[in-house]
Formats: sequence, C-alpha cells, structure tokens
Amino acid sequence: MAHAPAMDGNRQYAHHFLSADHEFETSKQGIWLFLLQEVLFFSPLFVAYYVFRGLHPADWHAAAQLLDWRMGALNTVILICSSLTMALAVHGAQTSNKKKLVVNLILTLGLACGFLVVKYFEYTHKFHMGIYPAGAFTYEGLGQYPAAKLYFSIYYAMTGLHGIHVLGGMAVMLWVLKRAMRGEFNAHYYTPVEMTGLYWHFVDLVWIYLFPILYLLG
Amino acid sequence: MAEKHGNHHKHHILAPKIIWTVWALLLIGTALTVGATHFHFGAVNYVIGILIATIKAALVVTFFMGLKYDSNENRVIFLTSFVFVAIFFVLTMSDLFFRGPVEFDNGRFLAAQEAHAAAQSSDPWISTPELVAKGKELYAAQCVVCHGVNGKGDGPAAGALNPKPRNFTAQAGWVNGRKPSEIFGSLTKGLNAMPSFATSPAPDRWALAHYVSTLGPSVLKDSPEDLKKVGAGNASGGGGGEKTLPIDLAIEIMSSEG
Amino acid sequence: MLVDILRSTLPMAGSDVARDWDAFYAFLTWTSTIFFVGVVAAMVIFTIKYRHRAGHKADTEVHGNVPLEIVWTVIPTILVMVVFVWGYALYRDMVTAPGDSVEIKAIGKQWLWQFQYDDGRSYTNKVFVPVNRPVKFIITSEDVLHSFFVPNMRVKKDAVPGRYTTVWFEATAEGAHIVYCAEYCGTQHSGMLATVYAVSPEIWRRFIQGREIDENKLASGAADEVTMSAAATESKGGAERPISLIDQGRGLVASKGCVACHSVDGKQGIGPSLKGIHGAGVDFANGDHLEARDLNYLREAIEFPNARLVKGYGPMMPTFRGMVSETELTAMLEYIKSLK
Amino acid sequence: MAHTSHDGENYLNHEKGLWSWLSTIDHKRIGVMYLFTVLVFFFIGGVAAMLVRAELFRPGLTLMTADTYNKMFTYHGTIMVFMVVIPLIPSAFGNFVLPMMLGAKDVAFPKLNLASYYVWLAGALVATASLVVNQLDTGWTFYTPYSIRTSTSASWVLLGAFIMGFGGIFTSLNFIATIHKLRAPGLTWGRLPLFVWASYATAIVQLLATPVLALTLFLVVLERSTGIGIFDPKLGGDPVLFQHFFWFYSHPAVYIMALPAMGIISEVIPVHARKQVFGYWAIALATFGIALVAFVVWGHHMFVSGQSELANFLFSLITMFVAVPTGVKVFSWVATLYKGDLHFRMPLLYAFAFIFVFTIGGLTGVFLAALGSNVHLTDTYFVVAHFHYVMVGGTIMGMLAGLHHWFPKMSGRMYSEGWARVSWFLVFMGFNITFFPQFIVGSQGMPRRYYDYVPEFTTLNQISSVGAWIIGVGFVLMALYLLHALFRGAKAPPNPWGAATLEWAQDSPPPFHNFDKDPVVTHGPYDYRTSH
Repeated sequence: MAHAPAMDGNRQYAHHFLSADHEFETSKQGIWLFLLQEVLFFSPLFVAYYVFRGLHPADWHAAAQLLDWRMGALNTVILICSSLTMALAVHGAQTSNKKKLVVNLILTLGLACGFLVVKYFEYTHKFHMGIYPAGAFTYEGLGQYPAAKLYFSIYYAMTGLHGIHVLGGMAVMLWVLKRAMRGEFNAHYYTPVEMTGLYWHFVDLVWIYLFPILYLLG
Repeated sequence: MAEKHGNHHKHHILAPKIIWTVWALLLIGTALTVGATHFHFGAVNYVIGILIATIKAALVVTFFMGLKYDSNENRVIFLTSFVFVAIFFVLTMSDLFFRGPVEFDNGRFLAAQEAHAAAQSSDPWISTPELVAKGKELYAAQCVVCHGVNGKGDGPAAGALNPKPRNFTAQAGWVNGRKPSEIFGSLTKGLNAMPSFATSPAPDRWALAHYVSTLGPSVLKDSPEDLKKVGAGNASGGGGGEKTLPIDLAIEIMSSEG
Repeated sequence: MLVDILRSTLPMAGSDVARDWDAFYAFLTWTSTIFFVGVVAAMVIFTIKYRHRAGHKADTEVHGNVPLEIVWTVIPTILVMVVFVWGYALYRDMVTAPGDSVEIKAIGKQWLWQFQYDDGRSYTNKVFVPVNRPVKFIITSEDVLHSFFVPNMRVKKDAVPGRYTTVWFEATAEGAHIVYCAEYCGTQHSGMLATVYAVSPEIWRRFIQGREIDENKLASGAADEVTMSAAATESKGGAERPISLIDQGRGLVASKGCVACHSVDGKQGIGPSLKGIHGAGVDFANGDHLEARDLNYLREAIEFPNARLVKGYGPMMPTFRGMVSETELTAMLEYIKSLK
Repeated sequence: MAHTSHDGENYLNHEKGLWSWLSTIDHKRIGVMYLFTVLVFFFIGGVAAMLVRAELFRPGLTLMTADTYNKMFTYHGTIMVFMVVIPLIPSAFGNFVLPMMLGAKDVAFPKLNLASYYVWLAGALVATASLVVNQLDTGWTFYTPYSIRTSTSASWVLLGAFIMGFGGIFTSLNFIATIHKLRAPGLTWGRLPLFVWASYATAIVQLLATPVLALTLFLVVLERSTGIGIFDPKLGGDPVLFQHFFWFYSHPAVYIMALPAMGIISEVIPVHARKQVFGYWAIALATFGIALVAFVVWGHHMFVSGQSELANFLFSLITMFVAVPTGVKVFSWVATLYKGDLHFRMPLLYAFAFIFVFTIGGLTGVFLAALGSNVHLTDTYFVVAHFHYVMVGGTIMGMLAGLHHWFPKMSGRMYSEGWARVSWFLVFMGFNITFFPQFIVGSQGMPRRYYDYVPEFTTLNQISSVGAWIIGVGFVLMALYLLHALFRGAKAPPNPWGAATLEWAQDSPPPFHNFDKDPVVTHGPYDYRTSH
C-alpha cells in the first residue's frame, strides 16, 4: 500500500507510530487485550462446569474417575516444557541468537504435537468406550449417574476449545519459524516472537486449570 | 503522545536462570497437585488443588508472560478479565444455587372435596332441597327409561316390562311403601325387574329416594324406627365413605393406559 | 384518581394484587411524566430563548455547576430506591402464595395449556377457579419454554421443562380471564390461549363435588344452569370417574417398581422409605444437609438419583428420566407427598 | 490550527477502483465500507419490519402464515441487532472519526481493522445465507430449548453471529489500543472529545462481553449437532443457564448500542449550541458508570424465567442504578443548551429527537427494572416499545445526528437542509406514532412475538402500522436527498459547523494521511473561544 514504513535507526515501523518501540508497546497491548477476551471466551465453560458440578456432585465425581490422570499429567508436563522452550526462544530472539530461537521454536512445535497426540489417544479411547458428548453418549457403565454425560460434554468442549487454541498457536509458530529461519528477528525487532510467546503461555495457563478440575478434583 | 516513548526504551529480557527456575517450580507444582489428591482431606483437597493451580498460573503470568515487568496499563487489562469472570460466576450462581423450594403444598382441593362429601352425606336421610335436586339429576340419568320423565311409570322401556314400573304419582300400588327409607330399601335391594342400586353410593340412593317421594301426592316422613330398619340415623349410618377407588383398580387402570 | 386516568391503558384488575399493581404503575407513570415534561419543557424553553439570532452570543463560561450536578444525581438515586423498595414489596405479594391456596397444575405444551386438579380431572385451555380464594398454579412444560400470563391478574411465570415454577392470584372478579403464552414457543405461539373462569363460591362448591361447569352458561349466573348434572357430565364424555392424582400416583409408584426398594410405610428397604420424606430434612453421603426435601429435590431424585445420595445408601437406583411423563411425575410426587 | 491547502487529493480519490477499496487499510475507507454495508442490512431489516407491521394491521391471517411471520420478526431482530445497531456507530462512525479526533494517522492495527470488516461481513453473509437454506424462526434471542428443537436453519445464523462477534472483538481491541497509545501530543484525558470517551467505554464492554456470547452461540450449534446437553433439559441441562450466558453479553450489548449514540449527542450539542458542554467529567464518568453497571444487571431480563428470588432481588436492585448516570447525561445535555447560541441544523434537531425519545425509553426502563411492575409488563409489547425507544430512538436517532454531522466531512458535500427537515419530521413523528401505542397495547397485555391478537388490540396496532410506514417514507426521502447530495451537493468547507475537535481541522473530505502536519492539541474539545 501507499504507506511506506518509517525507519527508526535500522528498525522499521508502520507510519502511524512514532517509533519502533511505540509500535512494539502498542502491539503488546493488543495481545494483552486479545488475551483478556480469551479469558472471557473460556469463562462460560468454567461457569457451566461449576454449575453442573454443584447440581450433580456424585455424577461428576463418578465421571471424573473415567479420565486417566496420568495422561493429563503427562500433557501438563508437555505443555510446561513447551512454555519453557517458548520462553527460551524469545530469549534467543532478544539476544539475536538465531540458532537458539529456531531450535527452541522447533522444540515447542514438537511438544505441541506431542500434546495433541496424547489428546488423540485419550479421545479415541473414550470414543471406543462410547463416551461421547451427552446426546450421543452410549457408555453404559454410569447408568446410575445420568448427569455424567454432561460432564463429558463439558470435558470435550473445554479440551476441544483448548485443543483448537493449541492448533492455532502451532499455525502461528510455523509462520514465525519461517521468518526466524530467514533471519528476520534480532534484538531490535522480535515483536512476532514475543507476541506468539504471550499467546502460547496463555494456552499453557488454561491447561494449568483444566488439568486439576477435570482429571484430579472432579 | 501521552506516554513517553524514548527511542532507546529498554525491553526487559528475562534471564535464562529465571526461566529454568520457573519451569522447575511448575513441574514441582504439578507433582504436588497430583500427590495431594492421593490424600483424602475432603473438601480441603479441592482448595489445595485450585490453590496450587493458581500459584502455577501466577508464575506463568508473572515471569513467562512478563507481567511483572510490564506496564500498569497491561496489568490492569489482564486482571480486569478475572474481575468480570468473577462477576459472571457469582451472579449466575446467585440464581442456580438459590432457587427456592417449590411445593405441592396441599391436597386442599381433595380435602375440600372430602369435607364437602362428608357434609353432604352426614344425614342424607333427611331431605334437603339440594339432595332433591341431586336426586332429580340422578333420576334423569338412571330412572327415566322405565319410570318416565314425570314418574308415571311410562318410560320408553316400560312396555316390555311385567310387572309395569311403579307409577310414583299414584297413591296406590307401592310394594314396600313410599316413605323415603322404604324407597331407599327398594333401591338397595332391587324389586322385581329393577336391579339393586347398591353399587351407587348411599347418598345417591337417598337423594333419589327423596326426589321420588316428592313426585307422589304427598311427601311422607321417616320416623326414627323407619330409619333404623335401613341402618340409618346413627353416626355410622349408611352414608358416604366409599368415595375413593380401590387401589388395585387404580393400578389396573393406570397400567392399562400404559 | 390518578390511577383511574390510566385505567384505559390497563386490562381489568381482577384481583387485589392487580389493584396494588395498578397503583404502583400509576406512581411510575406520573413520576416519569413529571420528569419527561420537565426535560422537554427545559429543552423547549432553551430552544426559544437561546436560538441563534443576530447579536446573540453563547455564554462560553458556563461549563458546569457542582451543586446542581449533585442535586440531579442524588434526587434520582433516592427516587429509584423508592421505586425499588415499592416494586420489591409488591413483588413479594405477587409471588408469595397464601398457605390455604387451591392448587392446580398447569402444563404447557406446543401449543396448549393443560390444567390438572388433584382429583384427576384435567382440562385443556380452560381452568375453573373460585373467586375470593387464593389459587396457586404449579407450572411446568413438556417441551420448550412457555410463559403463563394472566393480564387481568398481572401475573406471569415461565413454564420451564424439567422444573416446577409457581404463580398465584386471588380473583375478586367473576368471569373469564384470558391466559396468554408470553414466551415465544414456535408456530402457534400466539394461538396458545387459555381461559381462567373465576366462578362463584356456589358454583365452585358444585365443581368440587365433581360436577362439570358449562363455561358458556357462566354469564347467566344461576348455579343450577351453569353446573351440569352428573348425567350431562356423563353424556359429555366425562363418564369415567376421574382418579385423584394421589391414587394415580399410588398406582404409578407400584407399577414402575418403586416399591421394590422404597417402602411406603416407613420400613427400611434397599432405598429410603418414601413415607414422610417430603418436607423432611436429610443428610447426604457427601456431608451436605438439606433442610427440607421439596418437590424439585424429589424430582431430581427420580431423574438424577445419585446427584445427591442420601447418607447410608449406595448409588444403585437407575434414572427414570424420560420414562415418566410430566403428568405422571406430578401424580407420583403428589402421592409421595401424601405419605405422611 | 490552520488548514493546509491541497491539490484536491483526498482519501476518496487518491486511489481509484473497487480493489483499492476492498484492499484498503485506511480507517476512513473501512468506516465508509462499514457504513455502506450496514445501511444495506438496515434496508433488509427495515423491509422485514414493514412486513411485520403489515401483517399486524389486522388480527388473524392477513398476509402471511404464522411460520412466515415468525421468520420475519426473527430476521428483523437478528439483522437489526447483529448487523445494524451493534456495528453501526462504533464500526462505521468510530472507524471514520475516532483516529482523526485523536490526531492519529490511523488506528493502532490497520490490517486487523480490515480483517474485522471481512470477518464481520463473512459472519453476516453466513447468517443471511440461512435465508435461502431454511430460514430461522427462533427470535433473535435464540432461547433454548426451542432453538435446539426447531427444524429451521438456526445453526447458520448462530454460526454467523459467532463469526460476526470476532469482527466486533477486533474493532474494540483496536480502538482501546488506539486510544491508549495514539493520542496526539497535548491530547490529555481531560481534552478527549466525549465521543472518544463513549467509544472507549463501548470498546471495553464489547471486548469483555462478546466472547461470552460467541462461545454460548457456538455451544448451541453443538447442541444442535452433537447434543452437548448443557442447555437441553432432555439431556439434563438447564435452559435458564443459556439465558444467563446470553444476557451476560446481550444486556451489555444494549450499551454497545446506546453509549456511542450518547457520545455523538455529547459531541453534536456543544458544536451546534456553540458552547462548552455542561459537566464534561460528569458525562465522561457517567459513561463509565453505565458501562460498568451494564455488566451486573443482565438478570433483569429473567425475572419471570424461574430465576431464584435472590437473583431477582440483586438484579433489580443493581438495575436501578443504571437510571442515575443516564439521568445525569440527559440533564447535562439539556443544561448545555442553557445560554447557548442554538443553530437549528440537522444534527441538533436529531439530538433533540434523541433526547425526547431516549428519555421515554429510559424512564420506561425503570418500569421494567422494578420487580413488581416487570412481572406484568415483561414479554409484552411494552418491552418491544421500550427497547425500540432505546435502540431506535437512541441508537438510530444518534446515528442520524452523527450522519448529518459528519456527512460533509465524509463526502465533502452538503445536503439539502429543507428536505432533511421534512425527513426529520417524518422519522420523528412516525417513530412516536409507531411505538407509543405499543406501550399501551403492551400494558393491556398483548404479548410480544404475536402473529395474531384479540380484536380489542386492533386500533392500536393499526396506528402503529401506519406510523411504521411513515418512518419508511422518511427514510426513503433521506436516502434520496443524501444520494443527491453525494453527486450534486454543494462542496463542503473544511469546518462547516465551526467545531473544535481535530477531525474538522482539515479538508472535507480529509486527506489520505489525515494530517499533513502532526497536530498538537492546546485546548479542550468544546472550546469555541479560540476557533471561529
């Protein structure tokens, strides 16, 4: 377009900002605002979870026993490690260490894949047992607990929504990785890396709550 | 711009040492959460679980996401979201967990009905305009076929019967007499071609008797002895009490309806 | 007086509460009118006085007046608090049914209202109530949301599937009062009408005896003409004597097999005895305590047997969700409630 | 601030061709694109409204079947709410005016801004696609379980509204960052135009509330496709929970609609009364007061829904406090007229119309907020009248004030004041003729969403229908004189009203980069002593 990017020393930034730092601070605030709406985006599911838990505690407890906490714990560790590699990647960009940035981005992507693979096994295992969301629920082991199906509805909704966020994060990371390999990021300009990092830590943050409430404390 | 934007503003760079430490703390937190659930402290388990999760989340937000080093603006922005989630929770729960009891708090309709029936049937052998009116209705439904609309014994079915149905308007010919108690007796036991009406509730039979006796040339009254003969006149008389259906019949009807 | 002027904008006030409602409505309307007229009058006066014309200039020094601003913040605050308190007091009257209410069940279905009396009689789109006696409706729905709305009584309550809600009124005016469905429920939403017939004590007494009312003759007034004879009742198809809800419930509790585990006489069984459970407190297996088991709890216990497990019993009862209709459930609960 | 002379180049003509519009990241062009698209939907929603009123002209079946009628009012509501009233002022006028008012060259994230337009448009198209699939008959509130059971194509519209939500989220995110970060030097918080304050509060509300609606609607889609059961009583869910989720967004949404309109009124009155606004901080704080209270009152839509008595008590009590800041604003606007120099130009006339109808809308809101009176009035035409007085009377009148205020800036042309006054009269009278009778028919007991009604209600319904057609004529007339002005109107001077905010400190239409020289603000937004 007609806007030529302005230059600030050797850093370029869009014409409507005063400086590259101004652009960086504004972009970061944009991400924080985005994360604020993400919190609200997840909130109805948490409200629903606690509503039905309050109304049917026994069913909730019985249903939670069917989840394998080891799988959940494994995924928790995976995500925490991916947060670590993400933080290291950002550090790599901040210190103009291209190798550190690229390696850690790849590691993060790998861990994200690992998370999804574990999730895949969990889901298919449940499907084999006939544990679907309430309307399609055919599992018979919880006959006395009719509200257990709602537990799994919410389980699928929460983990599914979280899974979509993981996928979205991976897509963004691929794009950042491509640019990183081209050497576009350095100590002067690493806005996309930092922003992706913020988002990815948020995805971890959600899981930090999902793990105990779904797998351990049901 | 309102804020200062120096060209050499320093970005905060998180030291690797902190990164690794936070990572280690997060792993320890996870282990603690899992471990804690193997002890059964009851409701405290829940609090512990959520508390550890919150500490972990705080670590992520503070260090990995760098809110510790960020502007107040961004801190306010992110923390605002939790304020509104809290509002969302509290006000929704103020409905869901505080719905008061709903009661079928009385069988008053039935009670009123029973009380009424009791009042009605307490002395059914004493004629009242209401009993006569009720008797008239019953008569119209059950008796006109033989005894005729005006009680002259000339109903549509009368022709086929022998002996002919009683003409209530005539003084003569009454087999059992025409006092209400005597008519009640005839209804209860049956007479010639007329079947017993004992399956009808006693008050209905009394009501019919009172009505029929008004059809005649003069209304006779029962003496206490007359009433005694048909078992009426005492508190335990032939009135009421058979209003509800037998249980087994009710079950039968219900199950036949599916 | 002030209420009377508004009469034409309101339906007939069929109860004392409706009259109270009208008074509150009048208060709101006239207070609002004063405010509105004040605002518009100020606007009109300023419009005329400060219109642009040669030689007229704005006074640019006026940009606020703290005392004035405080006044117009505080006065509305006080006024809305008055409105709230009055509105809430009125609302309490509107939702608190007196203990001696006549009780009628109302079930909404797409697109009709079914009314059930305790003695088992039920009517579609019409319901008879006595005047000068409180009547309480216990409302639920077979399918989607509906709303039971009687404008003449100024009352309304949604019919929510899977739950009971209540509404009450005490009609002071005899005659027909229209019932609307006020929550959108699909194609025939606007055709989901019913009528509340408020009848004289005399007719009500006959109705209680089991005699049917011919609503077309209600206007004529004479009790004899209005209530059909038993014979006419019979010929109208009301032949079989209705079975009271309690008896229907007794039959259902037996035929659904409840009695296999739940005694009705207080004996200990596999499950808690049904005798006396309604209204009684209970401890749950998870340590919670309920002061009094109400209908919605009993309903939950049938549909979600293990949601709140009674202390000392295992989670073994299957759900009866979807296996009993709303009508049946009502009858069963009525019976359980009667086991004192 | 001097106007720099131009060689006639402005944002409209510096690039030509359809593609230059579709691919633009200029906030002004995006604002114009929003405005154009919204007006197209406004037309569709308006036609649906006319048909609804035509059917209601007489009781019984007259024009269409009950099913068709149900679809008509559903589309009227859905289109007007999600595709017109919510995006109208923030996305159209906000986009056009806000950065210029701040002295910024663009919004903080111009590409995201364009994305928000396309996301919103995509959502709107998905929703309208349902028109050709199987239509929708749930009403715009999508109450469960009806929206789960209906055989109409609810999923399309739900999905469309879900997608449109992100358009709104992006816009609001953009505005907040812009207001925080891109204010011109000297533009302190106390010098912000009140429209900026209003847009700021609106953006915060929108950012916080929209995601909840988005997810909720998505859950209903899942209800319909997989039976997730949360809102479905057949599967053990709670239909009233849906209402909580829905109104957690949709009540604040009322303020997403009303606050920016209030902002326009706060902007227009001082300019055309040639006077400093009365109680600047009172209005700014009241704006935030309303925005905050907006979040804690949603349950007042559910007083008869079977909600707990505790919740009814709390929600009614809190709702009362909406009246206070709203009253403060109305009083401040009227007081601004005091000792002014009133120029009866179109924006001021629409501001009068706004105050007139919005005051009625606000006062009747108290009827609905009080528990006792709510029971009888809720779900009747009283509610229909009330929210039209707020949304149409408020948002649309405010929008029209803004449209007539900024039209010269946007198009560079002046419109005919004479025809505009005729149109104003028709719209204002038509509006009151349409909706005032609905208060009466509602308090008489006519429920909303009724296809048929008892004969007693006929007269009032007929008056109402006639009024609707008068509004229709008024809008057609408006379209005509505005179109005429677009092509034949006199050239607009840079600052025809003598306003003091920054968007007027440049040519009409504005240049592509907004400002040739970065502006520095030295006075308040309504300080007319120094200018003109």
